[in-house]
Amino acid sequence: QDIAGSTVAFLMPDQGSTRYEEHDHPGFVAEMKKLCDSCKVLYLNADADVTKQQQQFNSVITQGAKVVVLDPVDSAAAASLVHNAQAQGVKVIAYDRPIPDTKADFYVSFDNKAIGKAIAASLVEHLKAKGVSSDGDVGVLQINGSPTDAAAGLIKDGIHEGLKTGSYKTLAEFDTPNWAPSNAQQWAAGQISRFGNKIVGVVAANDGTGGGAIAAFKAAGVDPVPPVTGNDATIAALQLVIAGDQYNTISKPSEIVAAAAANVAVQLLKGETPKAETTLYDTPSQLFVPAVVTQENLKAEIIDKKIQTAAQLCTDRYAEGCKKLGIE
Amino acid sequence: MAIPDAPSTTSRQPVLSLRGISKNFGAVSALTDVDLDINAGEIVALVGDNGAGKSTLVKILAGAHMPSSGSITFDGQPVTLANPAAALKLGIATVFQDLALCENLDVVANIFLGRELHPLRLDEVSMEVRAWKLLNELSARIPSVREPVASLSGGQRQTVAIARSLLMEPRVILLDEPTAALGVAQTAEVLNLIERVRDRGLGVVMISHNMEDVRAVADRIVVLRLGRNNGIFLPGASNQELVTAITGADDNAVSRRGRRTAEARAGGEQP
Amino acid sequence: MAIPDAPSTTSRQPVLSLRGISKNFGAVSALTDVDLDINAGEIVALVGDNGAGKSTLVKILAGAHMPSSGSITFDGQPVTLANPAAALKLGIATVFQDLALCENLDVVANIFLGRELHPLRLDEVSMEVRAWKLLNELSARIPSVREPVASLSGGQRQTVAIARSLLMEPRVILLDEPTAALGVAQTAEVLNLIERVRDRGLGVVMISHNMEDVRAVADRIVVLRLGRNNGIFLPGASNQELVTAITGADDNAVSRRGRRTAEARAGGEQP
Amino acid sequence: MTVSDRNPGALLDRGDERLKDRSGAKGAIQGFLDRVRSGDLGSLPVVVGLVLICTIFQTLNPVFLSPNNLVNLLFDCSTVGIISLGIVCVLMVGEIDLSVGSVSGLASALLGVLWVQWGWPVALAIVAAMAVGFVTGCVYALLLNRLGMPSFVSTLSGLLAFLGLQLYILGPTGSINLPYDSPMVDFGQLLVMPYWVSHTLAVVPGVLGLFLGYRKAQRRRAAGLSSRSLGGLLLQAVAMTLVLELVTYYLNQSRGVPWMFALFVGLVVAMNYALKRTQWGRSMTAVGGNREAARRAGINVRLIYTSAFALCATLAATGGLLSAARLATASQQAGTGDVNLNAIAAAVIGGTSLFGGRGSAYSALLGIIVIQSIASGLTLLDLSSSLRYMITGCVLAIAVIVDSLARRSRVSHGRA
Amino acid sequence: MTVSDRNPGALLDRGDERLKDRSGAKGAIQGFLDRVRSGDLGSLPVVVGLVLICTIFQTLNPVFLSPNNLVNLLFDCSTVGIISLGIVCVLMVGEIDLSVGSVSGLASALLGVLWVQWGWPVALAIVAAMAVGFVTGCVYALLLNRLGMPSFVSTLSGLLAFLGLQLYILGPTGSINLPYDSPMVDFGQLLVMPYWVSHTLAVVPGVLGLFLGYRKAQRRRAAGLSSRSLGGLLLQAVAMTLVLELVTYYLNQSRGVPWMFALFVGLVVAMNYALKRTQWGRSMTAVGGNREAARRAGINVRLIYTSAFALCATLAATGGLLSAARLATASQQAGTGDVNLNAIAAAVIGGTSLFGGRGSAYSALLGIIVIQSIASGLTLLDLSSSLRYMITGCVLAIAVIVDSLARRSRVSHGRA
Ligand SMILES: Nc1ncnc2c1ncn2[C@@H]1O[C@H](COP(=O)(O)OP(=O)(O)OP(=O)(O)O)[C@@H](O)[C@H]1O
Ligand SMILES: Nc1ncnc2c1ncn2[C@@H]1O[C@H](COP(=O)(O)OP(=O)(O)OP(=O)(O)O)[C@@H](O)[C@H]1O
Ligand SMILES: [Mg+2]
Ligand SMILES: [Mg+2]
Repeated sequence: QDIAGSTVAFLMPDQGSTRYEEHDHPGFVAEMKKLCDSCKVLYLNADADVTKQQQQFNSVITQGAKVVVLDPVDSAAAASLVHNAQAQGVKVIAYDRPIPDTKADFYVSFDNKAIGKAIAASLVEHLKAKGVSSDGDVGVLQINGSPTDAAAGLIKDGIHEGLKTGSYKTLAEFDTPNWAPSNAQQWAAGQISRFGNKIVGVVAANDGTGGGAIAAFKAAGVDPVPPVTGNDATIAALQLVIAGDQYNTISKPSEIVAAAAANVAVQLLKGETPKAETTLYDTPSQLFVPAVVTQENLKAEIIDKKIQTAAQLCTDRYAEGCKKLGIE
Repeated sequence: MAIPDAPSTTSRQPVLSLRGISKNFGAVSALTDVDLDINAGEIVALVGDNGAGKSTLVKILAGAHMPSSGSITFDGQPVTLANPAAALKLGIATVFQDLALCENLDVVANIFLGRELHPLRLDEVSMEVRAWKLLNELSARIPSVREPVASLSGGQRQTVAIARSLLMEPRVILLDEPTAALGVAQTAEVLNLIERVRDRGLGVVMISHNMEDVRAVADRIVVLRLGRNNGIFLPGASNQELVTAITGADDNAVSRRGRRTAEARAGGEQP
Repeated sequence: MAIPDAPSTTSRQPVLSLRGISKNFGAVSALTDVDLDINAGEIVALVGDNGAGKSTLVKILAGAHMPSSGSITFDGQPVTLANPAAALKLGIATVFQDLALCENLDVVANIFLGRELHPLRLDEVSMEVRAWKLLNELSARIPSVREPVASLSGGQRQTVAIARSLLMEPRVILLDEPTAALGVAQTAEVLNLIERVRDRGLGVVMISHNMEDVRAVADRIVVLRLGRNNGIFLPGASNQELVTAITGADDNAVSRRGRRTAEARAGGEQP
Repeated sequence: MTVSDRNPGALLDRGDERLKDRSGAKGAIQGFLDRVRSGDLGSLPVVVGLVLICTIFQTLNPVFLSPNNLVNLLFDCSTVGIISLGIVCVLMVGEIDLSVGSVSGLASALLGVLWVQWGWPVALAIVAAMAVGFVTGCVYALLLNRLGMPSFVSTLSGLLAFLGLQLYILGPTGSINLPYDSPMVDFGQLLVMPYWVSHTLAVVPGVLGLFLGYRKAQRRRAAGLSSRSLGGLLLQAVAMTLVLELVTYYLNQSRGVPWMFALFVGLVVAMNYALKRTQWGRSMTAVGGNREAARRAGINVRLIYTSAFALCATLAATGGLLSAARLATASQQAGTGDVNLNAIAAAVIGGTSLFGGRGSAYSALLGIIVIQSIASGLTLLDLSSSLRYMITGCVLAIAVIVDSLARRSRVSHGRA
Repeated sequence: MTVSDRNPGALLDRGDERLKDRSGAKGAIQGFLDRVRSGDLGSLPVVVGLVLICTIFQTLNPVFLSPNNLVNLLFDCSTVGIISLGIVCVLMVGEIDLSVGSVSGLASALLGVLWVQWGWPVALAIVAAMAVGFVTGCVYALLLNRLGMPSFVSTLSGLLAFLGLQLYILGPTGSINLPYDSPMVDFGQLLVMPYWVSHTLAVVPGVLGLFLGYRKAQRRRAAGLSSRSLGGLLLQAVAMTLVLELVTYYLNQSRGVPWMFALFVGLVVAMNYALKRTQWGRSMTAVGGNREAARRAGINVRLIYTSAFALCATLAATGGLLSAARLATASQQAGTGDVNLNAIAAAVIGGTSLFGGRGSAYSALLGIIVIQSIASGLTLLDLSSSLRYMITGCVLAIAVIVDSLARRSRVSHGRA
């Protein structure tokens, strides 16, 4: 089947993380260019608004998109989009977040729940390794994402699972409205007043909220800052990891996933059935395992895999830290 | 010609009667212990200096203010006028000094506000016709009744406010400086109107600073000074008497000006 | 006693002079081709029916409205009064009919608005003292000058507005119905004041519906009717003449009412 | 009592000689020019702004004016539009409701829980959700009437409290899907008018306008008032019918006119009638213009506030139900994000004053179409979010500048 | 010119016999009771509401009033508080600025890019960001003054446009870390006053109040006006000093009084002076109360609008810079979310009217303390976010109800 000139849409959910505009979108476009030079890619971001996403979805179909790669704002709400699209013969690839209620044509993702589990488990392991006792009333703080964000819910579930791998209590838990770092900071500052040095670690659902927690510890004069997790591997967070203020983050080389999505899209355009590794929610799926990044593997995961360059990370203040980690 | 005590007026029962009305605004006592009777078919003129409390008294009668103390009886029954709707229901129509018009509504809508014809399907045509009739009766000079009141001149607004009060069939009508902004012709019409209304058996309270007008139409003149009763006069009372009661002094700005102009004229006549 | 053509007034140059002023509001022409001269040391009374365009004319002179056409000269120089600040700068002080006070500010602040003493460190004490002096001069009865203007009576507000206009040293002073809401004493004081101001060589324009007051103080009476010039009179003109010019008819509400009351009195005398 | 100096034989409302003659075709044109000059153009400027926007987007991407996209636009307008209609009510009385988004979210959550989870009949669930909205509005009004609490604060509290409640009742399961094949979801996603119905309905406004206009003109003539000429009425009716039929025909090229949009327009028309032609509407305008004057006219101001808030919150709930139907989900995100701001902005852009006493039901319709057109137009351009935000801001400004310019000349003509 | 019927020998402003005597201690108490009855209590009711909130949270979790938590509270208040101070300015003239959140976000983004990425000196970056704020405000004012565009719409456009710009300039990297050891971040996170400085400053208001009050009383006496007694002034000064010293002492138990909070309070005091004691402030109040009256008094209304908007946007930018310092990050989320609503709500809760002409700089201080106290108190309770939203809503309502009740009696006394 001739696919020249076909239209493919790539719909992302929000601005909560820069990855969609910085990695996923360019990655997808680059791979599409390779596979089908004349294909048109429509890209839209829903800014965390379900209704906006629905409008965008309808709009790309109106513009003749035959395959839609959809990272849903609300996984439940996306079901009806898939339903409608399939009724019009448009294929839908669920991207990043699954659509449990309706069978999409394919699912390509990092597993959000797995991400939550990985950061929490990594923190627990680190604490154990440092010999932090879980006795008495010490414990960790848990900073989740936005209460109205479905992806945040998945990460939260994962974190709960991850924390179960150790015996550290959760002192307090917080859903950060809008993922806003300043809200996370205020909350963390309050908990520091409350628990003082009983806080042995913080599991934060993304780098922004993690950064907020770190700022709260710094502001309270806590030194050293207890280990804080993150997720997304933003430059800011990687720098904090280099400086030793943040314990870990998650590197999701989104280009790879985006490229996989592009591959699937082209196959669907051609009318082929893409082959699946697993099935999730009844949907043929291809899942990628993200890497937890800490000081130990930062060079290997980030610099060596060319996700960021040393020049970007090792600005003057971080140069020293970089040197220590062997990054030039 | 002050009436020392007015037993004659108590022979028939007043429509509206106030006893011991006081009203405080914070540290200011606007009214202290004021008594007032309004009989049917009688025009009571309420006069007094600026800030004497005349408008406050009218607002209390209209239900716009609650008195701090004192009692009001209507047709011999004690009443509380908790809000303007209550006063309107008793048949007390009021023209307020500040007019209380809705600037964003047009003339017709203002005249009929709260008393629209056909609540569920406003009858604009009948209302407009009626409005024109009322306005013409008052010699109003309003180019268009479909303009918002915001665009009217001061006198035009006052005419609208007066027209409002003529719509319902009241028992008592309170007019707070109804002619202050009116032209000569309009003033004459309003005075005519007040007399007609009195002759139909309504009780009328008129506030005015114009002593000629007051003496021309009033049956009784009640003077307030600094929030207190300061005498009741018959229309035959001289200007001098009235002004003295109002300002509280024989030697006042009016008499001084009178002397001065008289002197100037005399001086002018003998150059 | 109408002045047919007034070459005598052109001998000295008028302070302020209007030629062919027109003003349209949408479909209504409020003013059509109006001429007016104001001389120093002269009180010009502007009279006319409600909605005749008097206030509109004053607002144009005060810079509050822009005329649709026509020219204004001040001291012989053509000027455009684009906003009130421009008019104030030329020395034109105005008391507007709608007073234009800020209800949320207190009396002192309103009197000094735009002309506060010590812009960077308001001198409240001096301003308050000055305000009391001005108000006492006008026989005002205001209990406290630290209350917001919203709580004042109608006449008290008007006094405040007049006090405002006395603050600056104007060349021309425009008074739009300055005594409409004032008590008898206050009215007398304001009329005194107007005469004093005239004697100090200012040009005064006074709008009033009270023909006695007009004739008492005015040097020249200019009549507007339906937005057009309708004659210039001297203060000696009879009431009848003036009313005819204002209403545009010999047989008007005023004359009818006059006849009626005369008849009634006559009837009353022969029972 | 004879008024000696009125033009003899003139109509009752044309007696003043200062009024320019505005009868006949020439008069009508002159009158229009006068209105242009004085800025008294109603919603015409916003329409011009809208046309401007549409032209720009159409040149950038021809899909914009494709019937299919327009049908989507109409679907999307309806939900927030209905909320905005409620906002018009509270703005009319000079108050505000910041919680419409949360209330709409709560309503959609209630629908999901009551209907899908608890198995109530859908009609009952709808009524329950709307009742919750109604009660909410009454509570705001109570707080205002009895405690004098500014509506900004009480509805801000409501905004937070209801968002919490929404999350709470959706809590255990998160978002809830509504069944696809239910009439409710069909209504929100698919149902359009049969062609003949839409074409018939498109004739109604013109015919009704002609009929009512003619009757009114007759009554006015009989009463001695000026009246519109039959020619003008006819012209207007024909023009309106033509435009509507054309639009309908064009939309029918694709799916057709959504019933949901018809519901929205129906509500707008009903609200317009209520605001302009009933005592209640007059009282609303009066309260918004001068609360104290309205009170002194004997209007029950408290009742008016209550009706405004109750209506607003009920309409917000209705909007929430429809957006649930549109999404086929009772979502945790429903009502968050821009819903509040869009609903208020639509009313304001359409010309309803934030300060009370001035506005119309049509402002919700116009305003939401402007906002959705911008949104829709921008989704058709391949832009990053940051650029999209910037352009939305600018286009919004442009759409309103036309209106502002017109109104500015109005101010300078002394009728702000 | 003699006024025959004034009380002989009375003070100039005590001449009217209807005025009740309010001099002396008994008079003062009577006057206070009068004011309670007539609801003219200024910000006292909000303070009562605040005390109520504090008591509740303290009983629920004793950490709430711990000095450490209070110091955090003061840090957190300062950023949004400064933004809210700007909002007070625009509300005073009866306008609104919906874009303060975006402007603050943009300012923090600019700080990150200019200072950290481009390596500008921090002072220059700060000035640049504030200049951008200033220009923004001027543009809004221009749109209002020249085109008559309602500020609701222009600032709504700004809200979107600047959000886009913020995302755009942060685009390539996302969030940017500010160096932890820089004075800027120290200022936002750590810097507190040395004890002696804080204790000294705590004495200043009392002493200054006494000094100025005494001088004023003297001048008034000399001018024949009524004046406050020395005893009352002394009492007030002592009470104020005591309270402030106690609070300072308590805060010094923990880290002490943040310089950032001192900056905020300093700005509030300066703004209060500007609004209450300068011609500019008088003009602001006048324009907000009656724009046309202000214009007719010769006030340059356009200039006043310009100053209000420019000040507001500049303060918003300042707030954004400080919140970046507080967070040690120029974040993409900075200024989104509740910042707008919190800033406006703080001003309104503190008693500034949305309709112009009534308000004070202290309302920003009080309002933001109320809002942050609620947030902080809830932070200390382990609640799900749905419950947290609900409780925030209710507590907010309660905090304002006290004030509303007081003001209601004010309305019934005829001075709304
Ligand atoms: N709402 C209010 N709040 C405070 N004081 C008020 C209020 N209304 C009136 N006052 C005061 O009460 C006094 C009486 O006012 P009122 O309006 O009754 O006077 P008035 O006799 O009508 O005067 P005028 O002839 O000027 O209209 C005035 O001193 C005024 O300041
Ligand atoms: N802003 C405006 N918009 C529209 N029409 C206006 C406006 N201002 C005044 N008019 C009209 O202009 C005419 C003249 O009004 P103006 O206020 O000058 O009358 P006036 O002579 O002062 O009357 P009055 O004696 O009642 O004060 C009136 O018919 C009025 O309706
Ligand atoms: Mg009065
Ligand atoms: Mg006038």
